[in-house]
Amino acid sequence: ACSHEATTHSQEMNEFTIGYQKNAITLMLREDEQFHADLEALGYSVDWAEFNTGSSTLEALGTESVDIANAGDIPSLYAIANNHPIRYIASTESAPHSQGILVQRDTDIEDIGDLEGKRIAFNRASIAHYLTLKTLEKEGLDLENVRPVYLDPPDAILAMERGEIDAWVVWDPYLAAGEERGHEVISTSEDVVAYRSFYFTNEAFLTDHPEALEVYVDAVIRIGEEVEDDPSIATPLLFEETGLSEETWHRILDRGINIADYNGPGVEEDLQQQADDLLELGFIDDPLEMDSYIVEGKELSNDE
Amino acid sequence: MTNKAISNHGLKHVYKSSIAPWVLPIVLLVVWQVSVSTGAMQLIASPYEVLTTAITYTVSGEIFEHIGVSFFRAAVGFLIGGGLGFILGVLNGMSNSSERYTDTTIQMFRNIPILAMIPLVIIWFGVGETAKIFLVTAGVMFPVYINTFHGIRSVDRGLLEMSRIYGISKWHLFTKVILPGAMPSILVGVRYALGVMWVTLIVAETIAATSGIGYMSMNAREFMQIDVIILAILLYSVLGKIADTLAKLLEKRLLNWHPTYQNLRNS
Amino acid sequence: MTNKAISNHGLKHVYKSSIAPWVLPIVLLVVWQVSVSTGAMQLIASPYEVLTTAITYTVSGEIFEHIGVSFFRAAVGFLIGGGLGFILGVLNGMSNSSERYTDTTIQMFRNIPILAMIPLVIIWFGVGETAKIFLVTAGVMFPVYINTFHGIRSVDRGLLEMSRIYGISKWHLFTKVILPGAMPSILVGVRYALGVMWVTLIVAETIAATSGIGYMSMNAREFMQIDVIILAILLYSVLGKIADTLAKLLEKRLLNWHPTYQNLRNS
Amino acid sequence: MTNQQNGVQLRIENMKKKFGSTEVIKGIDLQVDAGEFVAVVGKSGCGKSTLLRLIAGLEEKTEGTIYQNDAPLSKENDDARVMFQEDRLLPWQDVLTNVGFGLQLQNDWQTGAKQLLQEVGLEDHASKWPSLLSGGQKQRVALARALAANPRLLLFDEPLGALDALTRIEMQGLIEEIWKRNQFTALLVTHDVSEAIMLADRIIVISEGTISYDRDVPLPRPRERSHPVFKEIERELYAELLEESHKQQTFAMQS
Amino acid sequence: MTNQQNGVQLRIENMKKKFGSTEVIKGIDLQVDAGEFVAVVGKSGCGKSTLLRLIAGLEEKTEGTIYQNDAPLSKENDDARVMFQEDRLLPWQDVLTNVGFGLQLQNDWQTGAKQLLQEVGLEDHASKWPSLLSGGQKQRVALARALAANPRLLLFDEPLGALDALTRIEMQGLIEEIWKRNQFTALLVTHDVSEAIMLADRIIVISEGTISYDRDVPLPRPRERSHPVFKEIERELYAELLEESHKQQTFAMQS
Ligand SMILES: Nc1ncnc2c1ncn2[C@@H]1O[C@H](COP(=O)(O)OP(=O)(O)OP(=O)(O)O)[C@@H](O)[C@H]1O
Ligand SMILES: Nc1ncnc2c1ncn2[C@@H]1O[C@H](COP(=O)(O)OP(=O)(O)OP(=O)(O)O)[C@@H](O)[C@H]1O
Ligand SMILES: [Mg+2]
Ligand SMILES: [Mg+2]
Repeated sequence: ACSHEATTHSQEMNEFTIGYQKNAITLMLREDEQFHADLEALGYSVDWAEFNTGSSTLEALGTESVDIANAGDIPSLYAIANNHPIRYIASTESAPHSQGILVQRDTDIEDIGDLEGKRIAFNRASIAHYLTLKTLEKEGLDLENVRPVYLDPPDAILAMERGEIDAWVVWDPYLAAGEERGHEVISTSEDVVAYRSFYFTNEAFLTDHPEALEVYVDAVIRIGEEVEDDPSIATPLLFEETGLSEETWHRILDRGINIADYNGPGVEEDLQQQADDLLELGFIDDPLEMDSYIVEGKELSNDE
Repeated sequence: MTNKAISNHGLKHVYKSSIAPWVLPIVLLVVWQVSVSTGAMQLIASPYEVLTTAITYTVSGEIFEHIGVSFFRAAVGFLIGGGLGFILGVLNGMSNSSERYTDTTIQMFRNIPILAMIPLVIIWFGVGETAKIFLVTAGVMFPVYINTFHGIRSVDRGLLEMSRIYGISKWHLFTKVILPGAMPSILVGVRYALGVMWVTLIVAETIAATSGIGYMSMNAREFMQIDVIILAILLYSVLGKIADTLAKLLEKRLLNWHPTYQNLRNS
Repeated sequence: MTNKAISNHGLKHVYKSSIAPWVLPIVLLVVWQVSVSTGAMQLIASPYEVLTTAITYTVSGEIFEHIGVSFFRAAVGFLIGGGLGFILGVLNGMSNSSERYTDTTIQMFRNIPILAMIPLVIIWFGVGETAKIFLVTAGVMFPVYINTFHGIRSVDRGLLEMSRIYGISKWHLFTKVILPGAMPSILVGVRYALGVMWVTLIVAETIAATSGIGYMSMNAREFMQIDVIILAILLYSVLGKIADTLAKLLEKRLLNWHPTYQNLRNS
Repeated sequence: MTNQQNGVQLRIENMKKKFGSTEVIKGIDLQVDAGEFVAVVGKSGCGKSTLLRLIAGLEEKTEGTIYQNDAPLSKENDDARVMFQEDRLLPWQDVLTNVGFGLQLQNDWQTGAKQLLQEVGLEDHASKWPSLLSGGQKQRVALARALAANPRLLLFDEPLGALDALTRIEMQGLIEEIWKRNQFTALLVTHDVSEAIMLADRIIVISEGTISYDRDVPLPRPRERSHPVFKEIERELYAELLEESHKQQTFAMQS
Repeated sequence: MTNQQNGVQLRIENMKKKFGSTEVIKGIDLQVDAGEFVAVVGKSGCGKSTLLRLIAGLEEKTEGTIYQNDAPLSKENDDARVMFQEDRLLPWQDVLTNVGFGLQLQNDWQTGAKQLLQEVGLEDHASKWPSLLSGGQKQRVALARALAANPRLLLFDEPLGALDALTRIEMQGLIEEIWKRNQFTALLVTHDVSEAIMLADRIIVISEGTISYDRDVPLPRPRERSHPVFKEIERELYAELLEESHKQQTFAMQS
């Protein structure tokens, strides 16, 4: 499994692969000259591999097809539960307003309680699944009380337009796209679950190339700050890549958390909480000890 | 021939027809178990683990529910799609002008991946059963169409001429001449379609499904349960083998006039 | 016949062969435009919008990049998969014992959906070009295999007997008897495989791709760009038509001995 | 198999047929009366089958017209049935059904088919696949099919070529009997000169794409091979064929 | 086409062949000398083709043994070539290549194939597809293929059935000439009694699955049809066939 081209190259020619899902930071990073220059100075060059789901990104990372990746928290827990040797190297703060529950534009659903018996779409095994469960739980409901419809976001938005579902639990940019089409947000993940973005590597790459990781994390931090300062530096690129309007992206970037950092103290706590929740929900079979997978910021540089 | 020779011969026959085909699968199974056990193959569940999972799913009855649901979708889609493909193949095979007007269009549709069509299918048919069955229908239609068309077009011209000159009715021309003549090729199409059926079903079962083998397998992928993924793969291959065996039986029945199948029977 | 009659005849021929096939696509196009304009069909981009998108993509050259990348993957996968399918089909078609040992296994593999195999493919081949080409290879292999096998098995037994009794060499038996006899069926397989090639490529291009028609279409799907989705669909169908036309030319060339194709040429 | 219809009358005017650039039929004029039995003789490759196919409407003529009961023939000839030179049996239908094709598989075709199968001596093979028959048996099945059809025009293309001398004579008797009963018009291509004389009212020889010989056979039926006129016509025919053959060879050597 | 090999000697002992439950060959004993030319005559469906196929090793015998040069034959017979009752031309190869099969497509096969094609009078058709030939032309191509092969044992199954009388005589001459030149052993199935007498050293009649008649033809070559012994054998053969036929009919009626 480890004999993939990119990794063998990384030993000889110091080429490695970054797997990414499209968002402001990763797209900016791909175009960033300083990042590439810094790497080159260390003798590295980068290959980019695009993915459209967190699980496929982490699948590739776990099998050492890529060396660095970004994804959400929930898929990473499944990856760990299934023995993928991945490590958390950086994260953002939780961005509670970047995901939530949308309802049809002219519906009489006003709060979570009204969802009883309604058709709710979300992506199975995703953060939205988790959010749905936790949100319902807060109102004393569970999936038995609603009619879940398992849909990937691109399919769900069409189902929403056709009126085949009443509510849709999803994250940005789909949340914003839904709002743009006149659907209403009745609840977000605020006070319900943490919603972080993470940056990952795998065990082998962490051992062999911590210096490259440091360059990477530093660049992610720097670009995050730049975008936070002025989202309009990213919106044209995002528009070009996704076809969503620049205004929509402005809204997304404004309410999102763009600034990442080396893992701080809250990270392990949140992840452990989520892992325990998943165990309780029966989504994973064995308890996870999250601290062994989290690389604290200093550790990364100390390894050198 | 002595009795012993006969029973030897019988044993040999049993070996050839019932054991030989399974030698390779069993070898693969052993290689798989060994390479997982020795760590040569990582991240893959071993046959033993998969077996355990299979037992769990079987005991809980979950596996039968998935198979049942998928089977229903597959069967309905197969009947509609196979039927359409057959009818179109017959029309275009028998009529040049029908071919002229529709073959190009069909060839263009044929090439559109199911996956690319999903957004349009959802817009038109929603996310319910209709959409799923539509996708299977679309997938199954084309192999049956192509092979029916080809089969009909390659019926011996001499026999067609004979049938026309003997003033046989259109109906008999079709049932007694063209259809049996095209049958070997049509059955190849059916055999292929039986495979395609499952292949498109997995795509269909990514849309708002809550059961079915495709759902089981895609869900397992989301949860990264490699043992379940492999279980689903094995299920597909077993179902494939069953479908194939049925198709072969059908061939033997329908083509009993054909020297190829007679000889296979004798040997 | 007067000159006029001749030119009338010529016109009729041009109509039949070059215009008639496009009547249905054009009707569909008009229906599409009308139903979008009148609002009968919602959420779907109109032909006009799709055309605009197509022009943008063409002017920027992006479309050629996507086609080029996909074409490369498709071609390599097709050559490898088609080659393997052909070789296996030949082996199993010609040798009963080879068939006994491998056909069951092949039939079992054939039935595994590409989509279900992705996790294993990533584990074995990573997310680079190898994985993508492997998937196309796997998809293309089976239709070629089945049709080659069937083609070889249905070569006229009388001709095989004749060739054996005349002591023809194995090589000539293959090149002069079996291969040409199986060719009509093999070409059906090739034609079908040319479609399957694109169908599996789109699945392959969901894995870590940044270009290719499949990427273009799946990316558009992620971000609800219906016009791009439809553009990709149209691209697939045009590529399908081209592949099909090539296959037909090949048929005409390779099967010029065949009465079916001679007659088509004359009429 | 009653005699409700009569044989058609045929008139062929200046018929020509080219395959690509080679002209196979080079201008044939021929008139056949209703119910007449005409034998066609000629060297291998001279165009006999092509002539039959033209009359049946299976081949497009290059030039000329065929009138059937004075109506020009276009496309297929509905009144004609052909016993082809090859057997053209459907491999996927049993022998009985193959014969049934002559009866268009209509009404009570089984009875009729069985009877004819018996007359060609193959009643025991009714339920076999054709591929299991011997060469001569196949030919007899095809003959049974043609005779079952009872058409107004029956075209035989070497119907008895694969049969042994005795079976052949039996089958000749059968053809003659059914022809007499049903009074169809018959064209029979044969290589057997005595067969032609035995059966036909009139014999034509085709050579070089034209009719080079045409004579009536004024013998009463049933005919005797030992009849002096029989012998005479036989000699005459052989002489004609031989002469044509020499002409051709000389021509070939000159050209 | 030089005479490097000699014909094989054949000895068939108590051979039987059943298809399913019907016994087609019911016990045949036959000895054929090296280089001998044997004609096989019999009613349609009596088992002539089956006998040839057994000797060629194309059919599994139910009982009995075939010795070839005293070695028992198992599986296919490498020394034998067959001219089948059907033409069995490859539709996807041109006429020349089809004849080339007789020469195993080896060495300078084109030259040999062209020569034989000329000898059967089809040199002009060398590059045609077989499907465009007339029935008799196809048969001659198959004959050319068989004669090109120059084997030690040549089995002809009605080689000239589709040919007109004159072409037939020419082809008989050709067969005889090549047989004399190459001295292979020949078995010829034919329905034409005079053809059998013309060509064979010995004639056997098959009836009811056994050999009912077996006699030498003690005529010098080239033979004359008008020779009294020729006539005598002809009469004798017809009588034999007729008698066998009557016997069968009586038998059939009794059973
Ligand atoms: N494969 C088979 N299965 C069953 N019966 C068969 C098979 N082949 C031949 N027969 C039968 O065996 C008998 C002898 O057949 P064979 O072909 O040897 O006849 P033949 O003497 O060559 O006749 P013909 O002169 O008509 O060619 C026939 O009655 C035929 O129906
Ligand atoms: N479709 C075709 N294309 C080209 N040439 C053809 C075609 N059909 C027949 N011919 C040629 O036309 C000539 C006459 O053929 P036809 O079949 O009429 O001969 P025939 O008199 O029936 O001969 P035979 O007695 O051998 O059956 C032959 O030289 C043949 O090669
Ligand atoms: Mg002919
Ligand atoms: Mg025979």
